[in-house]
Amino acid sequence: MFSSVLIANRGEIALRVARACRELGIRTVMVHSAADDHSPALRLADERVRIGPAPASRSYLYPPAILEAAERTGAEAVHPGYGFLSEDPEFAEMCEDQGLTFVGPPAAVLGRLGDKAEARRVASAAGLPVLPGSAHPLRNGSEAERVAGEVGYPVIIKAVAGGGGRGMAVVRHPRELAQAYSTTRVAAQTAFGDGRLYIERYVEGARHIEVQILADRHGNVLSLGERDCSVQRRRQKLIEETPAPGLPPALMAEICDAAVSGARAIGYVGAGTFEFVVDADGAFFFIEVNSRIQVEHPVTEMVTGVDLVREQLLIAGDRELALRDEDVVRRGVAIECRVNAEDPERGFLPTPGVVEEFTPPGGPFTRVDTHGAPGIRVTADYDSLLAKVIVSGQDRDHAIARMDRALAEFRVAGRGVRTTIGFLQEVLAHPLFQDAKHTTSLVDSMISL
Amino acid sequence: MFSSVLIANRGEIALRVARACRELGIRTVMVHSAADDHSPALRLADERVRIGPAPASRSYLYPPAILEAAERTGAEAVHPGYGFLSEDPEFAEMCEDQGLTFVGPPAAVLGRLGDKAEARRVASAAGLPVLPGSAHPLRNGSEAERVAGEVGYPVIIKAVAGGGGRGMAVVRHPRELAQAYSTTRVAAQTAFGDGRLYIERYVEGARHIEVQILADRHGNVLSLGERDCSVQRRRQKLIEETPAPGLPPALMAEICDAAVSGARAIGYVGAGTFEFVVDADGAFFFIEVNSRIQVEHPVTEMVTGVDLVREQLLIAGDRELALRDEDVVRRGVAIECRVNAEDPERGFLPTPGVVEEFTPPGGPFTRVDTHGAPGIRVTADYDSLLAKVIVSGQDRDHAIARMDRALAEFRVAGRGVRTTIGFLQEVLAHPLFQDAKHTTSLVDSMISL
Amino acid sequence: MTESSEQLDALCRNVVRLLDAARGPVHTLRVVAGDAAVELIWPQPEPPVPGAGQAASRPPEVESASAAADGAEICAPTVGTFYRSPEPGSPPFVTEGDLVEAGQQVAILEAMKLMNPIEADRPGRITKIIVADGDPVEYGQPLFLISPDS
Amino acid sequence: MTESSEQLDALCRNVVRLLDAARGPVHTLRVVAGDAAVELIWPQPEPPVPGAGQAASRPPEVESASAAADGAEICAPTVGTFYRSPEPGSPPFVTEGDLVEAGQQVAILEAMKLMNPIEADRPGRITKIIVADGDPVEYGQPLFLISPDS
Repeated sequence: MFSSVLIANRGEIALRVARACRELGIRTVMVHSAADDHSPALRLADERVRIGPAPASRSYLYPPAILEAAERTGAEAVHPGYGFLSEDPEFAEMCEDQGLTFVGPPAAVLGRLGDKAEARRVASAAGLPVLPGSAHPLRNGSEAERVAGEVGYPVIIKAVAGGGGRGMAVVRHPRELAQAYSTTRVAAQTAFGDGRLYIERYVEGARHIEVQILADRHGNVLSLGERDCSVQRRRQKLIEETPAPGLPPALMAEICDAAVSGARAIGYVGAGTFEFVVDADGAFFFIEVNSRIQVEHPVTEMVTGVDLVREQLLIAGDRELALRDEDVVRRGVAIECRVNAEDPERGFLPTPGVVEEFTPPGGPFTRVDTHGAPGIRVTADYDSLLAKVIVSGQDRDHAIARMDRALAEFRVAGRGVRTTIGFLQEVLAHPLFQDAKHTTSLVDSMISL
Repeated sequence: MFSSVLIANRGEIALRVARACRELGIRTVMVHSAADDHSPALRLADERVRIGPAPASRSYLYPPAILEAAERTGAEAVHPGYGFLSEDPEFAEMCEDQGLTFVGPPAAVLGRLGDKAEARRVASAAGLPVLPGSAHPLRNGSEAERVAGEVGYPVIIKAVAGGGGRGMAVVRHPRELAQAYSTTRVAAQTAFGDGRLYIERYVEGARHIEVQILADRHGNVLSLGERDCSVQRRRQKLIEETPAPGLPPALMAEICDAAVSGARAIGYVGAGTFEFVVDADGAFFFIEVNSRIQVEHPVTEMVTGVDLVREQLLIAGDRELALRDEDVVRRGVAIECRVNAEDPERGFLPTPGVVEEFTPPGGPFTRVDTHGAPGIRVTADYDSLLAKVIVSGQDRDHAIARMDRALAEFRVAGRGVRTTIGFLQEVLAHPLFQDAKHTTSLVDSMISL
Repeated sequence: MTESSEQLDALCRNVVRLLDAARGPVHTLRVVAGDAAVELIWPQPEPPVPGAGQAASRPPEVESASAAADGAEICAPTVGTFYRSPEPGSPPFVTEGDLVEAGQQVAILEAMKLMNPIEADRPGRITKIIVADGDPVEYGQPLFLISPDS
Repeated sequence: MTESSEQLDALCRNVVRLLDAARGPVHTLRVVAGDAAVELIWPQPEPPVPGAGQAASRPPEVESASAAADGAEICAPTVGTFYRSPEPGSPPFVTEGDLVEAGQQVAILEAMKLMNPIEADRPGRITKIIVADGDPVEYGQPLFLISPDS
């Protein structure tokens, strides 16, 4: 087991990882950009290195600076958090080349799963249902039209190098396809440096269900159950919960089993998430794998009592999973709300500024993961996540009431700073959400009203 | 079910009750003294009434002012929290006379359990083991000497009206008895307005074990398991945990069953705690009942997932307990540390002052119950509890490491303000505590070093 | 809370905050809220006196709640209902302009059927009756203004 | 909260921040918010007392990272190791007192075997080399002081 970890991330997840390290007696090194000089998260690190300026491309996304900091501080492992370099196979390889343990799957696994078309093939070969679509990256627009015709409209065009809801377009009519193909191609090339695309049938009115996996280097693979992440705005998750409400437990067990099979087939190692859609008829289809810890991992922690980041670290340290299927006792319902510094009244535009008042909620069965504090500056350089509020309750109604109570307590103020707190409360109060009859289109329908 | 509750308390427990009420959709009224005008806890109330000056005798302990506030605001129930009037049978009766639901046991039960000598008789009659001692209040010093002689030294002299660790004296030699008797008598008369005393054998090197009970008005009585509260300074609890470490689970099950029998025998209603000592040979003895919610209730909540204050409110609203024994699934280990505004280097003297910096810990499996905030004033009028830090972990070692991590994060500063945080960390690191070989004398032995 | 009392609250909270932050002795503190302005002036440092204690230079004390500009206040000793007369229909204990003795009853505060007599704590003239007959009051709420009879 | 009390709140919070930053004793503090203005006056420094500590009465340092009193700073463009010479044993790119052109290389910053040339961003005289050869530096750390040659 390594005795020190460099945390190559920022914000609440850097804090989350630092806490897990401290509890394991592992020394922590945090790297940070100049924009984060005063982040309270840095307090929790044993050592800090300022590696670059505010733009992520020269700090959190710049491997040489991160690796230099690791070498200088004698860090033995690197935890990449989520986003940034967390799923970059080249970065994982550079770490291993330098003798650093990369806290995540092997570079080869990251590479295969990062190619979303390849991930579909792997999943399909492992017996997981996938949506009808292209077996390989599309060669050109006319192949796209042919495949879309075979698959049947609506379809979704996705970037092979994409994921996490970015670089995709839904196409409902054949006449829109050519335009969407070239637009998405340009977008993908710009965002990921890889313009390759693939096509899948698009499921309207779906539920987004994902499965938390833990897999060690000794062949043990464990499911920690599903999460429902159907409350999304433009494919960005706002509210996540577990168990998935209003869906048959037998179906959920089937999806979890599928995820375990998929993880075994690809040789997955670490904490990972298998994403699925469930259509209105209760059929489910594999979408992609997120090869890292997820933003929404705390809901799984709340109902299982398992510390996922701790498990990640132990797995990276070559330990065998101490948990077996029968040890995973799920209890109650957990919900997470993402509080972003965005203005719902102006199209969820990020609102940079200095947070002057910051009083997160407290109390029983309420957890807040945040790097927020009075005086922090929200900058446009990074995503607008300010805090995650997670609650659990004995049943879903109670958990919803508790979340509403917690959000009502949350006080964030600062010139120009707005948050999504009020909007989240509106979603919680929506009859479709309360009755668990919502789909991924709920939020868009609320906004377009 | 009532639709509004007056919270006749202050500090963290007022906040705790207000949160539970909000989650049940119950309107809250908080009463407060002039010293608490600016308490952030008041923000969570729907209505606030300033009932008196700083001294509790004219505010939180003054029934006419509280009942006037209830009448004025149309409150339908009163939650007394812990301390203050929470176990006062007369106050409970005044509430009921005014048509208010008292959230607690019936006045008659409070009366019988408040008489600690009577509580011993009831428990003994219900088949619970009690320590050898006086069957009735002592008539005078010479009866005290006779009973002590029969019981065998060391003995402990206790106030009939006492409880919670106050109004008692340990006597190790017969020659000290007369003096201790008269001193304690005066102390009891002063503190409780009732100088009656009783004697019990004193158990050296004991563990303090208590059992959380829930009982409804329909005859259902439920145990939520034991708590170990052996880390005490002068009989004031500092650290509590569950399950009791290093004691046989079968013994704990036996104690829990005994508590349930006792609760049934007395006709207990609400949330209550049966206190026991366990001696070095593993024999257990009933000590007393705390007829209210306890400061340390969160550790039970963490391992069972049951919201005890919510259950209290539902029981007071005449609901039948929805939980059955088989629903109580205990998972992991939970520990609570009480962070007091006291100076361990000056005999744990309270340190009044203004708290300027107040940053409680956060993160996974970490809960902080506190009314603290930057700017609050700690006054000498009330107890010095500033915050309760509660963590859970998959096992005890992990829970201890997590608590140490959490305490290390906690930042409290202000001119003259000191806290017990550092001392709590010393206890956590003590070999006897780590090996669960500690007894109620651990802290005193650490201090006298 | 009403808007103006909220404003007052904010004002006073901020004055306290400023004084706290100012630490040592301050000579002048001005705060204006309309379009903002703060002025803090500290006294010229005294030539240091070796060994002199610091106690004399304590920060200024905020005035207590019971002393108003135009006299003193008589405040509610508990929460209750304010009555100006011994019983309904009978004449009030006092009216504005009356001279009272120290210890003279000026009102009743009723809480849970307990009738608490309110007495003037000093001799003087009742210049204002702040609360209306039958109104509920909280602890510490000003009931009367009383001025020395000059 | 009303807007004006919110404003007041912000105002005073900033005053507190200023006072914190000011550290030692301040004589006068003025803040106006409409179109902004801050004035902080420290007392005249006492004639220095031999042996007395300096820390308490030091005026606050608010130097920006890139502008120093006696010229400009050349700062590290990334984290790395600072080298004054192209290779061990060879003469340094520059020494104190040298005149440099804009764009002239003055040092190397090595990060993970990548040799980043450090160049002067303006013409001038190297008045100070702040970091020793072979020292690790963080992003933004000042490496050289450079002054216009006058």
